[in-house]
Amino acid sequence: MANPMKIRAANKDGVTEIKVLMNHEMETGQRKDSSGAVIPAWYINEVKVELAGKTVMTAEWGPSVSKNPYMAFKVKGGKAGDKVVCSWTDNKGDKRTDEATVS
Amino acid sequence: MTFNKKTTVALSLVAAMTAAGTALAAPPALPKDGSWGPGAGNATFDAMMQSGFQTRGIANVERLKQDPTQELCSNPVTAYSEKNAKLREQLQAANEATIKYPADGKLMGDWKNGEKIAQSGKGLTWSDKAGEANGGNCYNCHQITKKELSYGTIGPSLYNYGKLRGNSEEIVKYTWGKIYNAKATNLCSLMPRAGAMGVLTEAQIRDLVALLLDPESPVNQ
Amino acid sequence: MRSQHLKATLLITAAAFAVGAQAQQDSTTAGIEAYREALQDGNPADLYVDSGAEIWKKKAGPKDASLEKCDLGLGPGKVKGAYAQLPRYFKDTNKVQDLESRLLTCMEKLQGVDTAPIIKAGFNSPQKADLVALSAYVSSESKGMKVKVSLAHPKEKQMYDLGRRLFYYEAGQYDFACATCHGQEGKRIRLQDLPYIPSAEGAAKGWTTWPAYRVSSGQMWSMQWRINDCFRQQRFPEPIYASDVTIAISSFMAGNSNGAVMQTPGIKR
Amino acid sequence: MNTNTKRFDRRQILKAAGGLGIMAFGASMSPMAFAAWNKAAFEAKSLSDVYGALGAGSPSNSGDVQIIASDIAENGAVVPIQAVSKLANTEQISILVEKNPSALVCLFNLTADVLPEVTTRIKMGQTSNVTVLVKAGGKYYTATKEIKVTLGGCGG
Repeated sequence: MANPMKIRAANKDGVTEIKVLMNHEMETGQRKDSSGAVIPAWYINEVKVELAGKTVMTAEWGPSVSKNPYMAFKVKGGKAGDKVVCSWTDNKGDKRTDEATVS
Repeated sequence: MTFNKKTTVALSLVAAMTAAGTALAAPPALPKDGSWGPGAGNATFDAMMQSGFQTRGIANVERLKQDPTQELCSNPVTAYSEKNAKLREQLQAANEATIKYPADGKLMGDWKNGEKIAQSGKGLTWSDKAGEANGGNCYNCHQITKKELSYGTIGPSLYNYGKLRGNSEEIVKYTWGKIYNAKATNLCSLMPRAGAMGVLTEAQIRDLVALLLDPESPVNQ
Repeated sequence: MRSQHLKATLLITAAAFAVGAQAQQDSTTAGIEAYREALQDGNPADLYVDSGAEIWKKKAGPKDASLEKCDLGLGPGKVKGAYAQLPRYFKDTNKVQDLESRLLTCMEKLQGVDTAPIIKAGFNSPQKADLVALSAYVSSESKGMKVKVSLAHPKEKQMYDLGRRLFYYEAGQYDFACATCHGQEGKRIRLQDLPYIPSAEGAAKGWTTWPAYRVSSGQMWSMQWRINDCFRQQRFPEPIYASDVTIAISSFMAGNSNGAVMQTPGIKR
Repeated sequence: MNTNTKRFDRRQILKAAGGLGIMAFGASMSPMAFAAWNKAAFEAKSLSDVYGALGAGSPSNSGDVQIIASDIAENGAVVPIQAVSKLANTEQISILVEKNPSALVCLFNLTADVLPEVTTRIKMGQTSNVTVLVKAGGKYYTATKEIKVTLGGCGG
């Protein structure tokens, strides 16, 4: 099972800054293990972020996003107490959803 | 050296921005007599070393045994003390005696190969395998070609090494000797004794000499 | 604030370029500084801090107990500020211990865990993973606090002195000691600055930023892991996990760093 | 997110990827109702193939697109990038690395409430041009910056 994300969200002057750290190997499929076998690609390919019940951002990723991905962006609106929900799926179909409260 | 100073200035500027740096208290000074403090005498220290390390892969515990050069250079207080002047002379001569020149008299090889050896930091760790070629680790400490930005500064820059010195027989021999056993000219040099300790083969040293002295080498361009 | 600072650093980079050819070295340095600065935002070590906090509270071992009553030097269960005062002398074990050796003691005493297999296991093994996460967590609870490592107890001073002697101990086919790379001011290996560990500022650069997430390997490294890999690159045999060798070198670094502010867990190349 | 835009995108993908379009649809069946993962774009090798797969045509360079990143990365495994657009109606921001095996790294679809700037971390196999591709008001714009990837550390 996938490990939890770390989501931080803070509202300042009417703008909510959302920062998400995800737990994921983001294996490129280009590397070989010590026996010379190719390590299969394994990466988050779809991401969705909701703020106060509304989807604000979706993303599509390839294997060149760094291991333990990080993304940060800002949304107009939102307020302290609003819920931020972030979900991802990876190319193996594994999923993870976590939430945080805007401070 | 000017460029070190410059680097330091740039770094301290950034450091000053990063943190309001307050001066820290100076750490306890080393005893002036070359001892290590009452609790760190030979018996205690040796016992700690023996119980604290284990053989892993090719890195066996035998490696902890010091030769006389290592022993002398492991004490920053006594390494250069007056009373060890004679010992230093003897050890330097002993190191000089280790330098072997190739039987065929050929001291210069292929600089392109030399560049690869200079780039490689591999060799002799517990994650390396016996029998694999070791790297020269040269860029870790030296600037060599202009193109490689990722170089260390523990040793002097070798850029234009040959251009500045030419490649007379004397210079070629000196360079070979320096790579083979740097402690023959500077006893407590930080540079490994690549030939004397069996880190690099004759063929590899030949290629490194070429990297430094071949007029075609990017070092001299 | 971070991004403000990043922009300022990037400006410095641009300025360094503007000066022209003189400054290839300076621009490399400034570029690397800007890179390191950009890394600080969103440290994946935080993921390990969270999982370490969970492990701290989780019941485990034959005694089915958590580590919540573990005494890291400030009393049972007191985590806040504990890391900034380690290594230290512990009466119950009559030893100077660093964080990880102390955690092993707590696992033995509170949870009844046999720690011998943990000591033997590699750093990438699941047995070590808990200790790495715990060290991320415990160190995070000292972030922003000043290093306050006592050398007052004779055993603490002895550990410091042994560590200093080890720091200068040259051996192996490369004649390397810790001091080979960390014994001078203002040097670097490849592009990495080498802190001069015998000085307070230099020691603090290392000590206050580990444990750290390493972007090159995508791994969280504890201080023990950091030290282990230093000795690997020194071409030494392997230091045994939590042995006095490792605690001595930590005591030397920590003792030199007194007064510096902990920035743990860090993020590194 | 504007559904019209989405549908438009998908048609473009189908056109660009031909028979591969079916696979793109496969991904869209995900129960979480994400945007369909654009397989053709992520598998494209060159910048122009990525542009084709995204329906971006030949985007023009714009001073209103910015890449905030250091000139040198100490390690290619993690290169922090901030992509900023000053263009009105920015709806999508993508990051591409010319010399990676597949150029497209990531693509963000932004709703109208999101400020047009994203920060993330990418992998770079070697020194390369990094391009930020912005879709604004249905048109595509780019900015490009070279980032040097150095070899750090002392190991082999």
